[in-house]
Amino acid sequence: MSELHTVNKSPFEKSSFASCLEHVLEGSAVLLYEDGIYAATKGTAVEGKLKSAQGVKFYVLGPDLKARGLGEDRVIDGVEIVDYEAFVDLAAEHSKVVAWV
Amino acid sequence: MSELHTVNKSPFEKSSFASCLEHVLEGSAVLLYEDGIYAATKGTAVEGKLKSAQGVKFYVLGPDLKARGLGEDRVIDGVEIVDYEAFVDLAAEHSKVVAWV
Amino acid sequence: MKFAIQINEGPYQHQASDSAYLFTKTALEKGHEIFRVFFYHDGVNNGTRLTTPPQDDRHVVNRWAELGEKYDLDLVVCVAAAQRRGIVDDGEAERNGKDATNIHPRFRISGLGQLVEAAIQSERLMVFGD
Amino acid sequence: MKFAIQINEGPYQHQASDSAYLFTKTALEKGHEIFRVFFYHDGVNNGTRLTTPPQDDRHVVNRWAELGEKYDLDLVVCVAAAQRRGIVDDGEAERNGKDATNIHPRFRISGLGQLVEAAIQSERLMVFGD
Amino acid sequence: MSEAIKKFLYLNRRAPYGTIYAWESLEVVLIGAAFDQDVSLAFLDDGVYQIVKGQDTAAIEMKNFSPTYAALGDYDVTKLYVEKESLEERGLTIDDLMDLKWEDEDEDWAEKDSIKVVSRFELARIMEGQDVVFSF
Amino acid sequence: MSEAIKKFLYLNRRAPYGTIYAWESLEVVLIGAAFDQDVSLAFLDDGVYQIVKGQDTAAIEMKNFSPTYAALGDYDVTKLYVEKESLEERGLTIDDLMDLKWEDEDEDWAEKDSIKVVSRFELARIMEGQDVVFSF
Repeated sequence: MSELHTVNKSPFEKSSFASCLEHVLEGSAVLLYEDGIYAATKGTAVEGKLKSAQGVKFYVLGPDLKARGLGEDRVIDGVEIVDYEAFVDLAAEHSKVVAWV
Repeated sequence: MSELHTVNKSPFEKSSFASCLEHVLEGSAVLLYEDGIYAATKGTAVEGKLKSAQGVKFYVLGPDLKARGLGEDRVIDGVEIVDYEAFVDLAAEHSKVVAWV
Repeated sequence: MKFAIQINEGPYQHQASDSAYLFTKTALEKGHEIFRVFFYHDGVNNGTRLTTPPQDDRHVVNRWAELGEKYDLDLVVCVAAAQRRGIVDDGEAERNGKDATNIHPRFRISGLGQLVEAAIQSERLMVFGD
Repeated sequence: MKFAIQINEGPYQHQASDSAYLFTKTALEKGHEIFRVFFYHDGVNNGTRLTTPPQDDRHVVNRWAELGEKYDLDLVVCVAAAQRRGIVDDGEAERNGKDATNIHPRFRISGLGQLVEAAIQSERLMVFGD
Repeated sequence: MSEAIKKFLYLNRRAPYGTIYAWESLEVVLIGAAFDQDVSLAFLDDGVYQIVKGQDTAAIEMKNFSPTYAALGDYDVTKLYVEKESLEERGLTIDDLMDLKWEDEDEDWAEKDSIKVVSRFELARIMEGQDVVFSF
Repeated sequence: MSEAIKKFLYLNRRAPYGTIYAWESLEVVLIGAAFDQDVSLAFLDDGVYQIVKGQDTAAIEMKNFSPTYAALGDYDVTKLYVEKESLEERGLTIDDLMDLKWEDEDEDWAEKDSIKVVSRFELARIMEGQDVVFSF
């Protein structure tokens, strides 16, 4: 089973998203939540980072997206929007969770 | 009188140093302290940012540099190493202080 | 599945405790087990009974306590981190000569070994921080 | 010169309170005036009398209190931020039905207007945060 | 007090909800409005996310404080500077922001926009012109 | 307990002193050493600053906790992985770091280096091989 990485900070404010991507292996998953959701939105100056991560599956937490006024239409294609139930499932399904706090 | 800007976070961890430099006007001063001192050290991947700031005077807080094991010889040429007394003087001499927390 | 939860930040200032709460509540509702919730660093501030947030906002501390009551959760506040930050129970008050306590009765103060044990005994460690 | 000091973070977790303390102490020693030290956000946690840091470390709260005593400083903890985080004095305990207080006697709890007034009355506002 | 009026700038550089700074900063602005100073707000970096419209916090069980921005006009806080470059870097336009207005007493209560999009350089100049800058 | 030994990795990504995470993380490592797990520490991003030698905190009046790293070997914590790219980005080399050693009981107490500089990709592989990753 592959790993689940979590990122909860804005890619514009902190380097944790960039650092996570530099250490994620192919076949792993990344969940973006809290201010980390901004990394999953379209048309930003950092959009290319997520798009160029080869073989990595991205998830974004819908409740945090909605709180910040960003609709599902703003999420980069291929990123899956999930709720807390799916967050729990993802944590259970992957072999371990690495928090890039 | 010009402004004093303060930055207390690592330029590798947070974007506050970069944002500060984008808003500093010529003739202003920037004091680097706490983890902000790393922006004042030589040979780093972000060294160019400080060096290319035109007409801006940089200061770095010696006590924070020393705490982190970095000698004065590691500080970029032209950056002035100051103590808390000079920090207070700088705050008093400039027209106001802008904290990039 | 058996989860351990680690929370590194205090209530309100950061979303960490909120996210951890919603994760924990959802996991429990889905039938998973929470071996322990460990409050570390400023996370110890989630364990004070003295908070009074505005009435139209969530009560982070009471919410943890109520979830703890409902599911018999082990809510552990790290003693070393708590001493630095002023979270005190009867034992700590006596040992350190303090004239008051502020721990919420649904939380308990214990050592860092409880975090390590939680990581050993659980199948997944979830860390919520800044 | 007249300074106002604003502190946004609690003790130990961040260096903000340490830096603010050293700045304030140095300014006072140089003959400057500190109009007020205002503790906001998690900064309110600097005002608890219940901390017991390790003996070989600085005592952030007592150090502020001692500096306050020596120079008659106005150490103000924001009431709204304090309520969310569980920093309580006698008045707050009574108003919110709390069975204990934890404010250090050298600090006082007051409103946000005290920060605005400090910015108006002082010549420089110094902000220390995360 | 017979003090001269000071120019206050509130610097908003953080996203909402992930941390409380945005909200508690807004509380200072509301209290500060009673002091009759010359108040401006600057939204730059992730601070521009604070005034994105359509915020709905129900599913994260936090208080949605964004409606408070609409009340600023009633408190005579009418100068909200939003940095153009910060919007662009985040793929946002002015249409993504709340429509914040104030009524100009001197022009028969004409409704005016509170938000003014300015360039990074203009914002730097605005900051230069202040007496006090609040950071949170 | 008859549990299998788990592979624990402590992820150190923060500079010392600006925040307490580095220090309180080290406290977990020391306590955790008593539990007989297979422990590794990773220093990457600003975490590499934690083990820079010559730290002197007297002038900031904080406790210098850096000598504790030298004690890790006595606690059988002997695998300290330092990311090469993180060092390079910060203008640091291995010579800037503390000289951390441990004594190998199986080889007549021969002194060995605890620090091993690894590439970013190697570190990613090391992370992949763990059972539990602690973040602070």
